[in-house]
Amino acid sequence: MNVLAQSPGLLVAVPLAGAAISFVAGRRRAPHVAITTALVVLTLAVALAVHVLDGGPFRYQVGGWGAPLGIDLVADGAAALFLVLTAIVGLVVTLYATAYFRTDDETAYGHGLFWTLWLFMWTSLNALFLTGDVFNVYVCLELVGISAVTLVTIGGGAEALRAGARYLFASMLGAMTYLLGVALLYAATGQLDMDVLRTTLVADTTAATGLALMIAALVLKTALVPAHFWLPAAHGSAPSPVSAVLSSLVVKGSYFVILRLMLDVMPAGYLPGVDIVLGVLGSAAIVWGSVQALLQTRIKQLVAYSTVAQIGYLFLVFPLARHGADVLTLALTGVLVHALSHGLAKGSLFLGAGSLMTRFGHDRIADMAGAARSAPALTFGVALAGVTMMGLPPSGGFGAKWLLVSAALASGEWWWAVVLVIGGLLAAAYMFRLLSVLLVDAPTELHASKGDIRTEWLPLALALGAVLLVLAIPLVSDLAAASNVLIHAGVTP
Amino acid sequence: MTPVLPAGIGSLTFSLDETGTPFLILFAFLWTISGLYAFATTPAGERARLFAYFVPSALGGVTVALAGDAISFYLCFALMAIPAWGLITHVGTPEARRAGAIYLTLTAIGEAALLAALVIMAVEADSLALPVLAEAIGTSPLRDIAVALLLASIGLKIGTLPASGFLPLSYTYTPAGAASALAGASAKVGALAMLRLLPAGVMPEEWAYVVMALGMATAFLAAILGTLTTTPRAVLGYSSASQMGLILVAAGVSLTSVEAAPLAYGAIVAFSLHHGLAKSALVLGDDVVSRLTGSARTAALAALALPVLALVGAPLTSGFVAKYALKDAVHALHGTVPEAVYALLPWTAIGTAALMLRFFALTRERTAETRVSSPRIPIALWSLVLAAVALVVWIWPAQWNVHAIESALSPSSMWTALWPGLIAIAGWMALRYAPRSAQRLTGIVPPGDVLLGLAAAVTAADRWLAGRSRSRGVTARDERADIGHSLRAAERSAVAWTAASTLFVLLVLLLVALGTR
Amino acid sequence: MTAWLPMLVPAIAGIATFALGKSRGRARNVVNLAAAAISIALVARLVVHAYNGTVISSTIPMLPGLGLGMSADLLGLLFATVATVLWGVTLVYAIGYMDHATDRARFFGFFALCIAAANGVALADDPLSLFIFYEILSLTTYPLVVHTGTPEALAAGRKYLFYALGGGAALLVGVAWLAVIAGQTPFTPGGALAAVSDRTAELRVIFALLVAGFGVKAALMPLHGWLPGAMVAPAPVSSLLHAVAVVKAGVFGIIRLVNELYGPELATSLGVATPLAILAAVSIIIASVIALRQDDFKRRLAYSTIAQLSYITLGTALCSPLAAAGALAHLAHHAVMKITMFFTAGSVYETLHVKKVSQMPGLARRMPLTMASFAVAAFALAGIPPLVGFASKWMLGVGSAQSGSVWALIVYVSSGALALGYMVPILTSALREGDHTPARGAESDPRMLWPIVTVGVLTVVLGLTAGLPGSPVHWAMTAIAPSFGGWTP
Amino acid sequence: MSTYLVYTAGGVLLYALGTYGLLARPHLIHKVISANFMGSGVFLILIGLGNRSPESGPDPVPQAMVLTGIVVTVALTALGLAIVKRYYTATGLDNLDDKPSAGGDR
Repeated sequence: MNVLAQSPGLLVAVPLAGAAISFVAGRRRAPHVAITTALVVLTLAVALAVHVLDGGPFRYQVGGWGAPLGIDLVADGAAALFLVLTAIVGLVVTLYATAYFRTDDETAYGHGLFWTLWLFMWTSLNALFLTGDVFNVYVCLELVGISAVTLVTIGGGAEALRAGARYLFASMLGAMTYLLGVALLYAATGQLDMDVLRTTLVADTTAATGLALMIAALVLKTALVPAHFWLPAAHGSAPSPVSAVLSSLVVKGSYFVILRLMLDVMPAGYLPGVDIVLGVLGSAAIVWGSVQALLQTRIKQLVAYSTVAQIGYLFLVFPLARHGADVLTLALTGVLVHALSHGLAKGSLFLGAGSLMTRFGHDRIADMAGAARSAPALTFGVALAGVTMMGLPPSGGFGAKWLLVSAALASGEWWWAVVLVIGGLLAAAYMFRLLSVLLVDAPTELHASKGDIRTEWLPLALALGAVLLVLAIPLVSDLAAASNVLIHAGVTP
Repeated sequence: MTPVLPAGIGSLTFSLDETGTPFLILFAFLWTISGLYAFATTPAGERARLFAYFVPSALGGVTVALAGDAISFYLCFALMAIPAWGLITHVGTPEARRAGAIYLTLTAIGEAALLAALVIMAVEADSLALPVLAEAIGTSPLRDIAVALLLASIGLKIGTLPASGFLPLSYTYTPAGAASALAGASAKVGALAMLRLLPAGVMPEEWAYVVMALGMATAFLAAILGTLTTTPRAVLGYSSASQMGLILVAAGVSLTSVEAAPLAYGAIVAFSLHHGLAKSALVLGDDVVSRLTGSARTAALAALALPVLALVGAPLTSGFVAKYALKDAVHALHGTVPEAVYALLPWTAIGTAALMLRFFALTRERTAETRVSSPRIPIALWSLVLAAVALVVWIWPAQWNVHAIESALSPSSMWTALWPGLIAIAGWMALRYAPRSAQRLTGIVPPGDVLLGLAAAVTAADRWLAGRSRSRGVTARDERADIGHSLRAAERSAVAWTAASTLFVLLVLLLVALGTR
Repeated sequence: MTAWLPMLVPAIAGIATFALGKSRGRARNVVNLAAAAISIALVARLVVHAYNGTVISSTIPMLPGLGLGMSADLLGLLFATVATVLWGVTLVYAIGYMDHATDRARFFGFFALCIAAANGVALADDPLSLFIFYEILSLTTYPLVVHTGTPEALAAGRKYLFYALGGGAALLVGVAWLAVIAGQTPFTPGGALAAVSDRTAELRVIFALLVAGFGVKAALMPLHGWLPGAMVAPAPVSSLLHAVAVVKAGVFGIIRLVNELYGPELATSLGVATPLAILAAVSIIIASVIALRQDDFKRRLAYSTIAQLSYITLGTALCSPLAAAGALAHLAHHAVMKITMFFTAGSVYETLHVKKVSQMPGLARRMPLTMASFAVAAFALAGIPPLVGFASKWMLGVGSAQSGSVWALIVYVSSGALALGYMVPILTSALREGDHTPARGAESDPRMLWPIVTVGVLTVVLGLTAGLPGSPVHWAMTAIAPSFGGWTP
Repeated sequence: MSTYLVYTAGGVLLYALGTYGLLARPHLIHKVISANFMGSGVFLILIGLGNRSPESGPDPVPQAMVLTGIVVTVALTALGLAIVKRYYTATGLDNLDDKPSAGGDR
């Protein structure tokens, strides 16, 4: 049990150590270091989840210092879910990357850095999910941002650099806005710890301004429409394993902070109207992102815009949270399931897109006919991921959609349900635009030799995970009940 | 299970009763003779195809007289009527196909109406047995709709206005043997349906009057259309429609009066037997004549006079007896309409006579066709039918004809039978000296009259609809492309750095403004 | 667990088919045929239980407060029986039909998955479970519709998805809403919503949503647009899916909805049944009229399917016991008739490349057994006694008249007339002398011929035995009776 | 108290200036430096906060925050400059708007 209680600290320390070791281990041994690290982290994440399920949320003091100068980590059910998701996707991406970044490919600039940067980003992400302090959120966000921008530009093409630059400036804009918010919040309250803030926060213009700035900055980091401008280019031009991590995990990091600030830290109605604005923007994201995905002609752009759309769902929890404990429980469980299913499915899609691009040697959707014949498992993976994107049963996406629709209907604000339904249909439209090309029979076996068993089956594995998630909804439900949001809302005794 | 449920094969009952017997004999005789005739006159290569339709049709056409419950009646009715489509379209010409299409349409509607009526009657009677059905519907709240459906179905079967073109269309293009069966037997199933299904003496008088008026109108109008049509077979078709109009008058009588119903039923049976045999003889005769030359042809033409006279209703023929029975039945009713009908009845004979003259003339004009097969068998079969026409009046049940035969010999009835024929002949003569424009009138009515126009209208509407939906599809595609283009442009400007980051700053301000309200 | 098996066995067969891959054709055939045989035996066992009054059911937890449940009642088993038995027949046919086709593993794999989904729909115990299998059915059908990969097939597939997923979305909202106000509502004869029957406005909206969802697969106008296009799929797909499994899942949903979710009484008192009936009636007439215009053989059959499906919807919506039973019986009867016709269409295409009615002259002589089977089915469809179609049509008609809806009766008989109008020309076209005449009696591959003859004979046999216990007619009445408490046929 | 206000006012001014530069100036180096302006603005506010209540002594937390923030900003700036340089090498452009590069005269 003692080891389990140490898991938060280890979840940060182990990938950090891995990053350092991979840097010195050299290009050839780095992948092995990364795989080992990933396995350990997955074990730790599962251990933490088990611990939370057993004993509820707990705090962990790094180095035993304690707040305010020390760093406190907070592990609750929601954090455990994101950590497990990160670990699963991280493991699969690591395995995939061993095939994608071939060690014998000496020409590729910066590929050797991938392992270190990736493990470092993983460290920062884990820290972000666990941190209990609004300033540490800033630090973690920036560490994630720096490693993410670097990873985007790792391929070194003009397009990637341009996207990286945009990503970096957006990241800077967000960071500074967030930091200003923290400064104002501290000026008003003298507190940084979220738990303390939750109990001490009173109506105050400066504090409210600070929190509004923080939310806005996090919205930018999460790429909610209309602040999505940096995402399609960055996720679309990064190397595929990087895109997978960015889309399925990184945006969830900043989102998780919004979730905690909005539903846990701030008392109900603290920033009046902001919850509605977030819901409206989420709806706009669903529609606009899906429509743009439908219009894309390149595969990774399509997947990236799909992320823009799918992020929108996550924000529907905020307007729904105003309608009492039952609706909140449904909606929160819904967004958590959605975050998980989207994380798995989007990881699968980006990895799958990468494999398709390797096979075909280009990224034009229109010219990808025949994939179903030459790479059936890959196509099947894309199809399964699509199923969960559309929210069709039986898949995690369906569970999420069901819970959110139920929450919307139970709240009486049925229009959110309409948005959800439209989003599902639009997702079907863009996914089948892709699938219908892959399914076309075309005599193209040209690049079949480039197929590696890892690049074909790993996307399918993630997609299968997204589908089978529907069976794990009771478990997710239990972890949601062990989240601080629901405990503090009085739902969980 | 309730008795109205179909228990598959178990629910089909067949039995022979008093009403069915004359019809069974008539149908069996006509279908057999016609079948043999068709077999003899059809080239060997086409036989299989013709008989693929003829056999089921005959099967239905004969067993319908035995059907004892709603379902078997419907089955036989359908079995006879539907395959007849193949007989009509057998020659495969465009006209024949069109005739077939119209036939099938009307038949299908008739079947539908019959089925609906049967269902309602079965529900009301909680039984499937035919006698129970007709009785039960009389007292049911759904009586009117059921009777209307029945009349619609029967009316279509027997070519009542406005479907007077139905029968000419069914005979004109059909091979002679099959046409004989259709002309002689098929329409008589409608008569059988009247006896089996129409409730006796329960309907308000107005119903009877409307039906009788419709029957009379058909009798006259079909005669006029028939004299103006083009082929001997079409003339016979319109003649059938005209005669069936008279049967409908009898049906009208039976609807309203319990007392007159037996008389009306007698008339219906008499008319069916008489007309079935005579019309079959005419159809076959026309075909036989076209196969002969020289003196044989003249002899055949002379023999045709027998059924012609029977149809006109000359004394001592079956037609005379049938008309007599009809008059009796109408006479049993009192009121303006029945009396008017009674007064008008003899005048229908003028139409019949005119039709027969026209038929005779057209048949005589027909050029002999060279056929491979020897006409010996057709002549023999035809003779059998002729014999039946001549003898039927002497062998059918006495109670129907004793009266008629006695009175046939009186001078007044002789006169009654003769004057319409004389008027028709006089008219015919007059027409020979009439101006050419009047003469040209003959031949203006194609077999099928208004039904052809209706069919053409449907085809045109169909084409128009198809054209419209095609053009709609093209514009929709263009619009979609335009929308896609503008959406892409909108996203391009939304993600341009300065615009996008400004948008973000506005969002920040919005959240702050909201949060600090 | 037993209640899950009719769904699981085909699903496992499907996965095994994928696993066997492209090359092991014989093993694939064996697996599929064996699975069909096992499924038939399983369903038969459940039928025996259900007839003896034991309804086997089982539920596993899934969403908070809601489970995934299967229940082998007579109503569901009727559909499951139809789907499973005809799957067996179709497999034989498909093995013959797809002899030279590519991607057979994919084809047979999804085929089995579709049957699994259809059986899931049939035996689902509550709206949520039904919805889940309904959506799986949509998805597993898509690869079959686009199987040929031609642009035409892809366009049809797109259209199919657009409709299916749109309907699914409506269904999702409806089912979720129902769960929100009523919680878990297992199907109960006579209605499961008594506790919330006072929330009339919401229940009306939910009914409309559910009908919109089921209406897509039931091809209720104006939601029918996908069906004619989806006929580009290979013939076995059209046969089984578009005559049996997919479309029947839609009407079956409506049957469950009216009889066992809302219940006839509530559906009538809410005033939602009559609009549904009118919609169905309009569909019947319009689809039949359009069918008259089609020269393409399969399209004509497709529009006929649309009309016939609305028979079932109309019968159900009348909320009268005999009509409802007739509707259920027609579900089975129509499946048998229509599969015969689609088999024929596939056979003549595969053997002679005949796609249009106008190309058929000579077929009767060339393929006499095939066309004779077709003729029997065609007349059955038009409702000629004593064939199978007549029995259910008569029930529907009598039910209409008994419930005082003479208009519905008129619709039924008119549609019968129209059915004659579009079926008879096919037969006469085939009977005409024509191009195909010379090769007299050269039938199709026996693996295609004998399934056709089998189902053709079935249309006669089921018609003749309609009055016996265990016939679809009898079965349907037994299954429907509890929904109209106290009604004894 | 007034010192605090001065710091805050100066910080906000710097922040606004930086925001304008980051949003509106096309040249990439301009943007990097503007972002630094923003950071400096926030640090100024935080430093002011440390001395808000002189009687209880300086608050160590804002100072810790500023130190950490500077480290982060330096890292961001370094990364930004590296990317801008590589971007310029790869495309010959110094802005994101696809305008021709202004070249050495800046």
